[in-house]
Amino acid sequence: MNPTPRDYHDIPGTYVFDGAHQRKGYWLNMFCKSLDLAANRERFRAAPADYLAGFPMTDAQRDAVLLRDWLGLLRLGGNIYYTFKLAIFDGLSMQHVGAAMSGTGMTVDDFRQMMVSGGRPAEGMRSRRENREACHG
Amino acid sequence: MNPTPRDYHDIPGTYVFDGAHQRKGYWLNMFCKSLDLAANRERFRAAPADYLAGFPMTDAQRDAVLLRDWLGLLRLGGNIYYTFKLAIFDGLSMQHVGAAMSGTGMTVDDFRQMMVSGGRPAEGMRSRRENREACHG
Amino acid sequence: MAELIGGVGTSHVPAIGAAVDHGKTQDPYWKPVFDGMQAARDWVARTRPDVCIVVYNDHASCFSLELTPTFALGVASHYEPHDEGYGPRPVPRVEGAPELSWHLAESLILDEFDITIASQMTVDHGLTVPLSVLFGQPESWPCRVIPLCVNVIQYPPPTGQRCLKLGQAIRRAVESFPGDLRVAVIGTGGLSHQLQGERAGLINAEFDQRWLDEFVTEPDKAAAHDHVELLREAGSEGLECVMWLVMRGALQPEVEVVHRFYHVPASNTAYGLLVLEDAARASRPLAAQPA
Amino acid sequence: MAELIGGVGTSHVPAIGAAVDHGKTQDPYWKPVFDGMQAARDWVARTRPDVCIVVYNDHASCFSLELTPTFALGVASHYEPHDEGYGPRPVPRVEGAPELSWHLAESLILDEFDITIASQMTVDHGLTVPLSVLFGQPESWPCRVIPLCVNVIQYPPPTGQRCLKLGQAIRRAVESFPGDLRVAVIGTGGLSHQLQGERAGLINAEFDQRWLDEFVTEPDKAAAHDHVELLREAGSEGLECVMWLVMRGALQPEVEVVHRFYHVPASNTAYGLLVLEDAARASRPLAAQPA
Ligand SMILES: [Fe+3]
Ligand SMILES: [Fe+3]
Repeated sequence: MNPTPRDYHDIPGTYVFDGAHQRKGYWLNMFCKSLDLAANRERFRAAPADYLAGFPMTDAQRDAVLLRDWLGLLRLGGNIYYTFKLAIFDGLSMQHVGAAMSGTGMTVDDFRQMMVSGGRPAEGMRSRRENREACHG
Repeated sequence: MNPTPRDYHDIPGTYVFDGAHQRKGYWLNMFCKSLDLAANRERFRAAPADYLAGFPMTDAQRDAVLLRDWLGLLRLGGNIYYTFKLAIFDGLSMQHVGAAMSGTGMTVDDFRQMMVSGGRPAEGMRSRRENREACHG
Repeated sequence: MAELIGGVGTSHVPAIGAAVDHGKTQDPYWKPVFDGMQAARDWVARTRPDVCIVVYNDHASCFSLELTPTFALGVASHYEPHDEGYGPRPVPRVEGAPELSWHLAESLILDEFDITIASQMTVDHGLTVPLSVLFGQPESWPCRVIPLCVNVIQYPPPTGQRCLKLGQAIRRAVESFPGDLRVAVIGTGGLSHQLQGERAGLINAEFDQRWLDEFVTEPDKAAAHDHVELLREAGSEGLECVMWLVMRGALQPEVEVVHRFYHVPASNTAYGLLVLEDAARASRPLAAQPA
Repeated sequence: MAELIGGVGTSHVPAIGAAVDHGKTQDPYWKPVFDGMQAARDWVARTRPDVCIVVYNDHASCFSLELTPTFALGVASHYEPHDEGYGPRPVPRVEGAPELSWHLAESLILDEFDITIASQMTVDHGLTVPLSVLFGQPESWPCRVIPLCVNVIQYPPPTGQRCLKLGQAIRRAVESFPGDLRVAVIGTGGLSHQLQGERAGLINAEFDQRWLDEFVTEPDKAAAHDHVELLREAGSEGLECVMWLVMRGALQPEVEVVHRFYHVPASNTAYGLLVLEDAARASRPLAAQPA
């Protein structure tokens, strides 16, 4: 499915889990969901690639899992509530993953500090179009 | 739950699968549903009472299962699409069960004949109240 | 833009599926029923829908008491026939239409229908028998299918009015789909029958015929019968005729009856079959329709 | 007749549950948040609801991609806390209110809400954290609970308007229940936050405060923000604030604010808390309410 453009594609750094995204990431997310079971977590820990081979995912998705490419996982159809199960598996917090997804080399401490200081401001993060216009205007 | 009287309780010979009925028959129906799996069918065939003991049903429900009391099963909270799974288990048709539920000693051939002749007429089967009034009126 | 080419109403009696699967369609018992289907088969062969939205109910097959969605819309790429205790029906796998499904799901939810989105589901006789009615026994089904599963087992099912409105919303959604698809809506279930209790075997042909009349010319009236009246007149399982109203809502208020057939009995059920087109479409010269 | 005694809106941040479970509520980071909850705890201790209808979302815990109900209403006698990967939260089992649940399910479906009926489900932090917010760490929860699980993970969630209307229908249903119950509605989730992508950590206090103002005095306006605007302003996970609108719809148009609290951050989230009563009820002398 070639996703038709949607208004929300204009929002920067945001991966809306719509139908197109769900179809793309279905088995990636279902792999993550499978980690709910302790037995599956053990199998995945023992032989990550073998375990992943049991899910009809793309190679890019498998690589993103193995590399813990948190942003890549979203781009490949992941949903944060599912990919976060992989973070829990690794013993990571949501702030850890949040820092990693920021894509700016932020550390988890930077991220925590940003939150305590009022969070990431919406200014400049609302619209790709507006940002472009502001740049070139 | 003491079911509050409903308009449809006035319809004779009809067990509406509402919330009260569903709660009453939950595990009875879930027992029937379990027969979807061949392995469960074998276990039930080998040791019916033992198998039933695995479901938190009432004794009356268990007896109705063992006796194939098709009408009793409905009265005890059964839903026909679930209890019919028990009939399929026995190799019986819906018309077999229909005859048995009629509660008039009808045979399956009587039932088949009734259907070919246009089915059970609605006349006299619409309303307990109307029937009472017709009797006493 | 996708196009709504017409609607079919048909009972989904399992015995009809069994008659097809076991080669009994020409037995004296079944011949009148299958003869009565021919005009619907001709219509669907002539109009060739790309996608059929099949409005049906699951019979304790894929769904169970744990979770009962009022409306579950399939968005999968395919659906396997469910094993209902005799092994799965020997029919082709049902191929889905996920792009249109997701478009429907998104449109309907934003249009205030509280759809359950089903990404993986099996389909039972409620869906596959209507396909057999329309297409016989092909190697593969000649169209893609979107299952719309309606709860009619757990009281209360959605009201007739709600089903009619859902059909109207489906029409809007189909017509806003940016693809060149011919879409039919198949309403299934009914007509009068009761499988359970001392009234098992109930048939009410008079009610059915009156309801079919209303259904064609005064759909609001057909939708206005409340559940108690349907239970009383059409029988506890006949209530499932509300699913036809989704089909009716997807058509325009004025329709042309392409085919109407009614027969008692098909197993324990009054068999009804109706093929409708929008009046505006039906009056077009035949040449304007694909051969 | 059952009575709607008020509504609470609260974020359901998992870290709040963890702070309670691990005895960190007096840590400098958490103290302001828990201090801000006290007035809500006082309110609920004073008004003592028999049943709380908790409007929340499941976070890929009990539900998964196979099946996504827009609105799933629990009708079970109890609900176990779900294991979200750390073991289930050490909180009491949630006791249900099946009679009222079934009454709601039946009323809502006949009122044209396409509810999914859930007879067996587990509940995750979306439901248990709000209970911890209101009740702390009791041996058993002091009220029965009806879970109303809303899809806000799969796009599209129900619209704000639909949620508001559902609340209105819940009010009608509660008030037609023939039992002497005091019922509160708890809307949970939000306020602004985004867990995912390069915008992770987004907070928009200005939007939240304006939305809370509208929520109290102009609920139709609060409900009218479309999904794109909510995604943009409140963040991809902040969109879940639509669930508060179910609570708002269950109250009268005129409400009295018993308590309002807002704090940034609770973990990655702007924490919001609101306690409302119908204006008519709030103006009653205190003596008329149970001590
Ligand atoms: Fe059916
Ligand atoms: Fe949430």
